[in-house]
Amino acid sequence: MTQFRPGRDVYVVGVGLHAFGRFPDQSLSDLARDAVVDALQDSGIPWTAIPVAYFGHVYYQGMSVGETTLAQLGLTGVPIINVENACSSGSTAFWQAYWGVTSGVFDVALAFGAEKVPGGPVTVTAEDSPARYIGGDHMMAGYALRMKRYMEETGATAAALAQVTVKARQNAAMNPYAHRKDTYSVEDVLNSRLIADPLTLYQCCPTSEGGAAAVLCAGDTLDAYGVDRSRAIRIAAAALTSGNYNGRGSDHSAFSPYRTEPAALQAYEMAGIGPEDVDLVQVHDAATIGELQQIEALHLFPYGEAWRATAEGRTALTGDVPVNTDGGLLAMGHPFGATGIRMVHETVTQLRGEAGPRQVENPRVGVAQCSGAGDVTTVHILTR
Amino acid sequence: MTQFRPGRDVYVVGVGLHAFGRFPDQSLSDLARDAVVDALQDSGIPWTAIPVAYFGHVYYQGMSVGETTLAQLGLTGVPIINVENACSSGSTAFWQAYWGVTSGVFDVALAFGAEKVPGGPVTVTAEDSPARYIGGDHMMAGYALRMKRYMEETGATAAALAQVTVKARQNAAMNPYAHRKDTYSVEDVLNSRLIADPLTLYQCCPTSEGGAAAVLCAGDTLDAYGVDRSRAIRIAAAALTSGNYNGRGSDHSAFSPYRTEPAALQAYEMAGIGPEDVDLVQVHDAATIGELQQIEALHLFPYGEAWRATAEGRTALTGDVPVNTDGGLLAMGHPFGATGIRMVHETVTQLRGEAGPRQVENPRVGVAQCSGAGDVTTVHILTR
Amino acid sequence: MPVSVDEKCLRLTGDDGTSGTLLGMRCTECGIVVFGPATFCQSCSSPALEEIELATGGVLYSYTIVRVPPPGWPGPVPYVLGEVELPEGPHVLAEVIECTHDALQVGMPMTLALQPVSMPDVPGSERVVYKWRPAM
Amino acid sequence: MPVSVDEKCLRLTGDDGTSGTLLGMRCTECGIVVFGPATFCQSCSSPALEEIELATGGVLYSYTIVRVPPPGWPGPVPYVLGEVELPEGPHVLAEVIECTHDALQVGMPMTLALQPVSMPDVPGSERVVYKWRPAM
Ligand SMILES: [Zn+2]
Ligand SMILES: [Zn+2]
Repeated sequence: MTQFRPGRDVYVVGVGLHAFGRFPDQSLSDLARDAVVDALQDSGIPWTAIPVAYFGHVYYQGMSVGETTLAQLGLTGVPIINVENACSSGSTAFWQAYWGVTSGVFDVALAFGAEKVPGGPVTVTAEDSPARYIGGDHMMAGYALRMKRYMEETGATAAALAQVTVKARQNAAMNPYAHRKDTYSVEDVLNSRLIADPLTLYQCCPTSEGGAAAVLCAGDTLDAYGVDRSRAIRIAAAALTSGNYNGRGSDHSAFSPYRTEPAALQAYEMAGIGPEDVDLVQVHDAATIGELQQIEALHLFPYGEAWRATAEGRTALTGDVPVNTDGGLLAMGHPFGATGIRMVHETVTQLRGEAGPRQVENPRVGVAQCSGAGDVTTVHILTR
Repeated sequence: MTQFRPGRDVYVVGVGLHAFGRFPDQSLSDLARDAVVDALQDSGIPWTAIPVAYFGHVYYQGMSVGETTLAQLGLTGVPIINVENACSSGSTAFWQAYWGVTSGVFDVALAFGAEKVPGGPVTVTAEDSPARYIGGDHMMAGYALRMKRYMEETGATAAALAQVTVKARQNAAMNPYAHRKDTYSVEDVLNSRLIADPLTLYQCCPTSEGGAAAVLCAGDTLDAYGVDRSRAIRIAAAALTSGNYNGRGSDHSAFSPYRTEPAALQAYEMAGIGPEDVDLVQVHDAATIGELQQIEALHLFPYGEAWRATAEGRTALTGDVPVNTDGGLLAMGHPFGATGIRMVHETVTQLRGEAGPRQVENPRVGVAQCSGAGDVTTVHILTR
Repeated sequence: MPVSVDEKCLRLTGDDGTSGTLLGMRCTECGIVVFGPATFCQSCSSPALEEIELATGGVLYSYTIVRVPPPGWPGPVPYVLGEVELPEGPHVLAEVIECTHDALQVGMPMTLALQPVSMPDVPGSERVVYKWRPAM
Repeated sequence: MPVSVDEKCLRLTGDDGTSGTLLGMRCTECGIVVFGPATFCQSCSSPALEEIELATGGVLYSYTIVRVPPPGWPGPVPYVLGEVELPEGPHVLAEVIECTHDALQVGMPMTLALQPVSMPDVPGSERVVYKWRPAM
């Protein structure tokens, strides 16, 4: 396992969001800029003091969108780097910002991301790929394959899977930034139209647009930047992995669950904690099955038991392991560049105790996990 | 000016290229992979020992192309980050790899890039941009505006500008990796068809495909990795800037020359040298005028004098400041993700004394400079 | 002459596009097998790979009935997508044809089937595509 | 009603699409002016910006005759592209119309001209576009 060398403590000192949803009159830059302005204001650090920025996004919307976006705040000349790592693009920007600050290259960094995902099934290969003939490049069909197999192996019920959506919508109903705020019953979820059996529409995340941003600051420079220490949240771990050969399914890695384990183990080791210390979690629930498999891969529940824990309410806001407290991808949607930083936003908001009606009781440790095509996984652990 | 903190010495210990040209039967991944295999072999460090990789490319060809590419070498699980910074995408990957190693996060890093640029005029905005109505988003038209103004202000002759291409083709004729190897006279260049007056076809870089890779290693771990020190080339400076407000042309920054100056000044300061110490240079000659303005912005010649220096042969292989010794963008073409690392490849090859018939006499200091939309500039200084 | 959808994954063995073999690579260092082309071993990064012909059948690891197809899908809707585990290890994803939806079951034996597929309105786009069908 | 190609750059002042004003933003802290919309000053990052109407003319900073147009260009080929420096400082890039190629000169005075432009075969795509023409 790759061993990186963390240096200084690093804190998230500001977070910002542009609402998630559909915004035909706003450009990708508009979404990103609004989130950045929000995060800078939250941090109290002005744009002119930011020495570097990382921007996560996937689809081509012109070159150097990060630069074009931040030029609107003033041309300060700092390095701006656009990063892409599929569904983990936003969290990759955050990871990169963390390592730049902990290693001492910069004292402060901005990570932000945005996306305008077009409607319809999401694919990951190029248009001229043989995959067009084969019919296998279909993100939700991939989740359906995982779901069918999981139900077969574990005895998970359709109702337990649907409960993931029911919970997500309940949480989102208390989140003004969410794309989908209406709540559903288990029956509503199961009776929504089939996308790829056994996955129904309400078990798939909507295609959405949105922006998110976070400002990071080295612990030993918090005072120099006038940061309010009581609202600064420490980054205890930042892990990013690509695919490991695991003896099964490597040929169709998009459909192979539990790729998250190596990143999770790295992150727990780096933070010096275990899964039993985790108070709340944001995971990659692009489909209901995703949430169940990710919380198992994070070792929060044993293999094959997450569906039962969900049915028992243990992952609800009032449960012992609240999962996707802001509504997750299932209710927020999944603008690839923004999602990973949106998870950081929610984790920070909860750890600060500022989550209002959806506040989890006195959390101290939060985990944010993203997965993406190319077997990218990020796991970040934040602590109060 | 942003002050970063370099730490350990970092060396380029391996470089590799896929030939530049047109390769309809090879995918983006194929081009990238071949360059990586070449660079790893050159370095003597196996893929299984590489702890991180940065991949530069611009156009969307599926998600996580860096991961997909390197998966072919074995699934080692390391972080792989795709970066985009327009024409500076490759050099941004290199910059990021440098800062990761110098700061001690990793001992070794792989930077690579590739691109398949479609034919026809290159634009930088999204398809639904108002720019489509206005007609100003056209990279070569931008260069033509700069060229017209430069000729007006400095008295530069058309023949001196054409000489930039003549020299590029002479150098490329000695470079097996070049896209265009046939040589031209000044008359040939001036008589080729007009693209955007006064810019003729042979004064514009071709649209090309290609791949490039470099392996970086910390100075204090060269022996641990079994690196041949006699072929290791030190990275003396790595600068990356976005736009600075300069009081002129900020509204149309793509057309504003001399954006390179802040990055150049940062790089000279970091390396502890001045322009007078530079033995050879690779600059962003997407059009002939680009080379002239970049070598002036690098302070290698006073403003308005690069055209005369070129006419006098001072930038030729046998001149006092050889520029674009491998043929530059004008003869190599410009696969955005590869170009910046291709420049590192040439600089390293020259500093090693391995450039064969195009070898510059005993060079000790080389500079590689890229510019891109969004006013991105990178300047890297390598020394023997 | 029929053309394979991907010559490095599917080698046609006759002239009529109805017979062929899935191709894989086996690592002579560690023994693992992958479906399709490879230059280095996915598990140990060794370049010591040899091309092998894969089994013509396997068992259904999972399946789904796709009701909303991906962009560019040239076939019928809905279609069944099946992930089949080959005896050599690799999983191969492809359309399942000639099946009754209700009769599909995880674990059932599947056998290779080849079919020509064309992109609508694209002359010369016909390719022979590998698919699965329930074994007799 | 005619529609501006970009309402934050060009405000139409009549009902027939023939009159309008280029818009800019002036920083009340440092005084610099930019063409088009801005929330923060490009020079000093101050949010204290005020919208201003820009001059209706300027001088030709540079120009080119574009013989190979960019993708989607809806106008004639070749066309002249001019970069005009306004008295307030910003440079504004646009097509130069009603000019003789040989008479173009860096430094010549230019004046704003508005023209309707439609994308071929796109109903409802007509926009009023700002252009330059040589001043009388
Ligand atoms: Zn092996
Ligand atoms: Zn100002």
